[in-house]
Amino acid sequence: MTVLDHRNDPVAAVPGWRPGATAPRTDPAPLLPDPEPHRALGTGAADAADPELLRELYRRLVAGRRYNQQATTLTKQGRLAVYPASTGQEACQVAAALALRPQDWLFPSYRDTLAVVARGVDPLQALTLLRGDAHTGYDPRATRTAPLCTPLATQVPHAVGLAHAARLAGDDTVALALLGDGGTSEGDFHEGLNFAAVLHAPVVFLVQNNGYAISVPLTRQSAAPTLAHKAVGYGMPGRLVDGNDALAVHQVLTEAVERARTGGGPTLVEALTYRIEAHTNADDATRYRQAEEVDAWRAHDPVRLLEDALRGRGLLDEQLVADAADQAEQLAARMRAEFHTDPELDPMSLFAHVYAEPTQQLREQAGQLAAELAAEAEVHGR
Amino acid sequence: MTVLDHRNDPVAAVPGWRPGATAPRTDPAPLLPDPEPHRALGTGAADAADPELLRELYRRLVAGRRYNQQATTLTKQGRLAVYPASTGQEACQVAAALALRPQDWLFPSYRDTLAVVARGVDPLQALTLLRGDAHTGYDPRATRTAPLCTPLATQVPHAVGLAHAARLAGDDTVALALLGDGGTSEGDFHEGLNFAAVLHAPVVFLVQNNGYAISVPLTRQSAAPTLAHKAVGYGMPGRLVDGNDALAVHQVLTEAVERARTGGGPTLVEALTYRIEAHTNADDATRYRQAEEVDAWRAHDPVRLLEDALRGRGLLDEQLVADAADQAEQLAARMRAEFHTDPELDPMSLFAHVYAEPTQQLREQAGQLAAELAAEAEVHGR
Amino acid sequence: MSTAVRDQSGREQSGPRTGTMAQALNLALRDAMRADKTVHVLGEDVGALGGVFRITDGLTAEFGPDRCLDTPLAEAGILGTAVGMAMYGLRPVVEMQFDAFAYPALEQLFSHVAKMRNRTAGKLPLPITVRIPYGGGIGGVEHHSDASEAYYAHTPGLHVVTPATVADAYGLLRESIASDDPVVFLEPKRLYWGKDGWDPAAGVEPIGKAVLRRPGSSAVLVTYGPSLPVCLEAAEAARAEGWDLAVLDLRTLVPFDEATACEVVRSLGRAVVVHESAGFGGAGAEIAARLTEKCFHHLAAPVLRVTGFDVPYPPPMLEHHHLPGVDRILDAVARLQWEE
Amino acid sequence: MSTAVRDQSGREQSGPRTGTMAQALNLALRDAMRADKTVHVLGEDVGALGGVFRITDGLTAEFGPDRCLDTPLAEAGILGTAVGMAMYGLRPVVEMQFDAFAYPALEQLFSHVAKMRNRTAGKLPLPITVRIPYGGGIGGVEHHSDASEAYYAHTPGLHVVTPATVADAYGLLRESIASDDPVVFLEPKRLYWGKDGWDPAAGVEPIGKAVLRRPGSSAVLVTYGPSLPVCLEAAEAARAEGWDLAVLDLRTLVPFDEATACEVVRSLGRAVVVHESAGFGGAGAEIAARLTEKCFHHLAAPVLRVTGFDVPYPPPMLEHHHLPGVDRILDAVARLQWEE
Ligand SMILES: Cc1ncc(C[n+]2csc(CCOP(=O)(O)OP(=O)(O)O)c2C)c(N)n1
Ligand SMILES: Cc1ncc(C[n+]2csc(CCOP(=O)(O)OP(=O)(O)O)c2C)c(N)n1
Ligand SMILES: [Mg+2]
Ligand SMILES: [Mg+2]
Repeated sequence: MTVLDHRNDPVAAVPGWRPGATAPRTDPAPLLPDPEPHRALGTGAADAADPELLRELYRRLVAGRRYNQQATTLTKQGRLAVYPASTGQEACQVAAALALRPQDWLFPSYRDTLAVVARGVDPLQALTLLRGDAHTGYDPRATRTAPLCTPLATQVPHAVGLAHAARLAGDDTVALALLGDGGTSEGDFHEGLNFAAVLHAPVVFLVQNNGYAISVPLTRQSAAPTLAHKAVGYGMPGRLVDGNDALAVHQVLTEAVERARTGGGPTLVEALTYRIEAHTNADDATRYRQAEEVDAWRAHDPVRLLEDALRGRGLLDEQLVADAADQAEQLAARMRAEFHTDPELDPMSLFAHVYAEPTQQLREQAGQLAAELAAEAEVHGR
Repeated sequence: MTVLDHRNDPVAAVPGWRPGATAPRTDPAPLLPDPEPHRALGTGAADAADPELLRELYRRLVAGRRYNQQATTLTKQGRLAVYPASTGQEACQVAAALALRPQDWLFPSYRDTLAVVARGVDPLQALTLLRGDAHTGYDPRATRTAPLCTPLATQVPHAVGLAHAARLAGDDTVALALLGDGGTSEGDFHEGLNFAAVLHAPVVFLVQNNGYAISVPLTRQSAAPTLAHKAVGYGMPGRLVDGNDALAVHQVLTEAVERARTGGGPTLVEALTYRIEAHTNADDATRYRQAEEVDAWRAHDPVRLLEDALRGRGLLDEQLVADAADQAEQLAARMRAEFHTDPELDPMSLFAHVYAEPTQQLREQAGQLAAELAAEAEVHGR
Repeated sequence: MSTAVRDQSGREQSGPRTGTMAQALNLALRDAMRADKTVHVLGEDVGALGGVFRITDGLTAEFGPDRCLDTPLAEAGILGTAVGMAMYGLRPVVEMQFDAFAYPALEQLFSHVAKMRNRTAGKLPLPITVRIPYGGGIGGVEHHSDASEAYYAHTPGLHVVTPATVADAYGLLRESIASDDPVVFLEPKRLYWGKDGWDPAAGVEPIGKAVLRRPGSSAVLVTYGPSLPVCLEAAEAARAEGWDLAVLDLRTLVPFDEATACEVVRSLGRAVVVHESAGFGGAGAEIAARLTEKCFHHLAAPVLRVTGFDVPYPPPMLEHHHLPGVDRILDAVARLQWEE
Repeated sequence: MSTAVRDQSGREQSGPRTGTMAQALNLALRDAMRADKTVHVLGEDVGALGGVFRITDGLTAEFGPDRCLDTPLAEAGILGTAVGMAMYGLRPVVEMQFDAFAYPALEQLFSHVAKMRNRTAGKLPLPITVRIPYGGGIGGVEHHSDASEAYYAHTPGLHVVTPATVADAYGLLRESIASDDPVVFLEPKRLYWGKDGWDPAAGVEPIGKAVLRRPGSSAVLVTYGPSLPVCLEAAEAARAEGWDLAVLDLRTLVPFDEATACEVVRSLGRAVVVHESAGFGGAGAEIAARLTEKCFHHLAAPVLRVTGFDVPYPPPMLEHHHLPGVDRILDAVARLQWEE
């Protein structure tokens, strides 16, 4: 008995490797994405959606936009080492977090601070990596949110392994891995998706295709019809969604999470979106893209799209707008206040978590640093 | 100006990254493999085929089969360190080599000695790796045949890079990379195919899907409908072929090479075949597969399939059979004779090719070994 | 072939026994999996085949394919998947098929496995054991005989363990699997089939302790893994030359047992470090540099190194010229400035 | 921002000039591409962006995207593609974006780039230069400040070069690109923006030669790359303590200039090796072990090492505690047993 022989597992039913058994093992048709991305806002789907979901998406999108702005300002003031803004991608990030249940796990990339915050991590703890005081400022277990991952696509197999382990344990847990369009070119993306399909693991992959990997446009990254078409090569469904349509992203991910949860295996979702800001505050986007392209995407703004839909449903009342703005400003104010001063850091923490028990060599090195610090303190004390 | 902007390049025509420009960039339909593998022998295509091509395929298949047998015997006698036989896969290997022109390059894996020999490398030089006297016994440039590659799928990007360089030079050169079904799981396969598609490089990938990666069956390697379906995720055509049908493999590869040569970009070909022997002489295949499965494939033998087709065309005359058997026996006899004794090796060759110029440290180490050898010789001389 | 040790009636033996290192490793995996159901084995061909070296033989039969998993062929994927499993509370034991085939997984190893505890301030320890058959001497063709312990030993956050005896193979693997930190467990391939008498119940010195395999009064050979038997042989041969050589088996490169190594080096004043991987930047460099730094005034001669040459691993027919052998070790001992 | 050095009227300057290491590297690439049309640059963001450090600035504009290629994001793919290009007669220069992002390419580097000449008995040399910005001190977040020269230096078949001055950046990169062997060219990121006066036409000592940057009579600091300026500063500060320190810049780790290093160590009898990567198994271990082995009886004290701690690279706000600084170097100098 193995989870691999689960009856929903498409690979399990296949007989031995026979000259006759050469036709496709599974039907590719349902795995292929629709040619047009799924959209919900501005369609009948928006009219049918739960008003409270729309309001919640709105509040978080507004707060997310403000968070991005405030963090960018903090880089200019030297209070953050670096910030990769997700301005323009708020719909993906917020919808991703909201599509998960508490027992699920999120595997974010460096650009996904907003998703991490929407998942419930303290907004300031989520920023320690980018502030420069701690690699990971939050307890990943507390909110089932993995550390922000910098080496591209390396979080993909992590999500697969965790989902697989959860399935083995019989737990009702799904993992969601976030990555960018550029990340799909890395070997780890490929290996991770293949493992997911073969293990039939309850995991969902969301590629936020924002058109660029730093300066490299999608057309130099991939020649695929869409990135979602990669799914068929692994034997999982590929889905295409308008990444600036928060409701559409929420729907597609919710469906994928539900499929994973009920033994339907992994899904690859490609969300079409755009990075309005430069790659990070250190980047100069004018070197590689035209202002008119940015403008075209500004006109397809995720916050505006949601506002329009709320207005259409008569949900965008003064109260909501004021509440959302208020929450956003409170968040920004808290960021300004807490990042006003540098944190107190303990240099000896360098040695604290390399191993469960420091080696003799590390104890010696810790002693050396302690002595240096003591000597310094003495000099300054005098 | 860049080769990337070649008018046949599907990615070049795409405008900026726009909210509107979200539909598939290329039509996926022509990239998808036919559900049934291409077959030629036993069909009208065989009747139309050049008789001399069929005869040549036959002679080489017979010789190849004999070569595999003789090499396996040599392992039993301890004359080869190891041999990964391609028995059952001769059609793939021979057809692959014959589909190439002299100016093309072949990138073989460790199992592709036969393709290397069919390409024109001396049959004994092709075996030094497996005999254990030299990593690569032939000059790759002389026959445009890369070294037999052991680290799985690592030869894939090499083939892409060479094809790209040839295209940049304006040369009429195509690269063909061989790999196994298991190799498609490696990150280098993914990265290589993606580069090929983005660079629109003149390269062809032939996956010899023999159903196993050592002991691991295809169903535990991939959940894809077919491995050829992976092509669409890169934006290149995927083709499925009966790998035991030498003519079919030759046709599909010839077409793919021609497409590459004329600026049509890369192709992924999956050939369905079977490894009749164990993974290598050191492996025990009874641990992981059933005799009846092997028998089913023996009944679909590539040599027999070709014989039948030749007979059907009235081409399998005594002369051909005798010539083929004769050539095969001569080859086997040469292998026995030349591998009867151990080769004379120069221990100092250890240091000869680490760098163009040995470093001071290597000269010192070479001196040490020379002194040791001299001392040994003296002891033995006494 | 099953690697379990059986008595004449076919029952699995317990208690003292004679067996190979391969059998001891197999038993360690089996016992670890029996003792702790969070222990999972994954890798290429570890299932029905029992691994190309048969170290995982019978595990799928006993524990099922969910506990001993044949993965797709992708080393980064394997190790990355193990990271996720460990995050969820499992204790994965990964098998890499050969040393050079661990290279595709080096990014996962260096950037995640080694760093995860540190980058999460202790919140996400990764109790992963990465088993890697390493070294040469088995007539393997290229890429099958690399010895890359230096890469691992230089990477903070990893433990690097390498047994040289049958008993250590069992004891150190059990301890590695039980460790809450990632361990790169290097198995000397050419010692897999060496037999020895041992007792699983007897226990061995823990990870981080070097063991003096042979006392001596002239000088010490400091070594580990595949080179231990060679050093013992050299020490035996050295008697004829009038040298009484001690042999120290490090057993683990990280943590390095400086105390034990320094004690013996200080007492004898002469040392030769022996390993088979390339010498330049090899583990021997660290050992020699460290022992020199700590024992300088006790040294009658510089700490010498006998290692593989600084060349890619040679084809099998030439490997014996590359690997440190008895003569090369004795030549180094002879250079320990005995007259002065 | 263009990195070309221009006079007041905007013309590119030739002859002696003042400029940064980034500009010198950019000029080296440009001049190499002008001189030899087989030189091709490839990597992530090397085109329109000019690389995240702007080292390839303007190359696509001058030579076209076929000569300076923005690749998909896949380091093994980049290096593997370069292998194929080199097999066809090109001279690829690969840019890895940051040190830790070269790890995905380690299998291609170790199993192919380093070995191809050897495994084809000289038939397929690979004239590939792999440029890697390395080391810390620039306030980078995790994975952006690794120093992994030890992995490369331990791998036979690779040359490992690391400039520490503006002139060397130009001269050594030109020579690396011209080399018929693969070179791992390590660029100390934190020296990118340091300015110096230099002349491209003047030439520098070749690869494989260490250069004494500062003579001295008390002891020598042996170093390379990012640590050179720190050592020069320490030597300056040491005057106050009464020590006259020499500073030796190795410039290349492989081939290692044993002759020059031994000469200065023998003449002074005291040496400290300084680098920022983790000490255990670091390049300094090899240097210390080798110098000790060759200069033992000239040593008044053991060769000491001052290195980064054996920890994963810390977050930017703590990195100054990790990196070897002037005080830590002087502490080591003080331990060189001056009284005895
Ligand atoms: C293995 C690796 N290589 C290179 C980098 C440097 N890098 C950081 S972000 C980035 C671009 C990623 O693009 P994409 O995946 O599209 O995500 P986006 O930044 O657009 O969200 C690069 C090249 C990295 N972090 N990891
Ligand atoms: C990177 C790497 N990992 C593992 C191996 C060990 N290995 C050699 S052959 C093989 C199976 C390959 O299967 P497949 O690609 O299907 O080719 P086949 O042997 O069937 O021709 C394995 C796992 C290797 N050579 N390289
Ligand atoms: Mg992107
Ligand atoms: Mg196979």
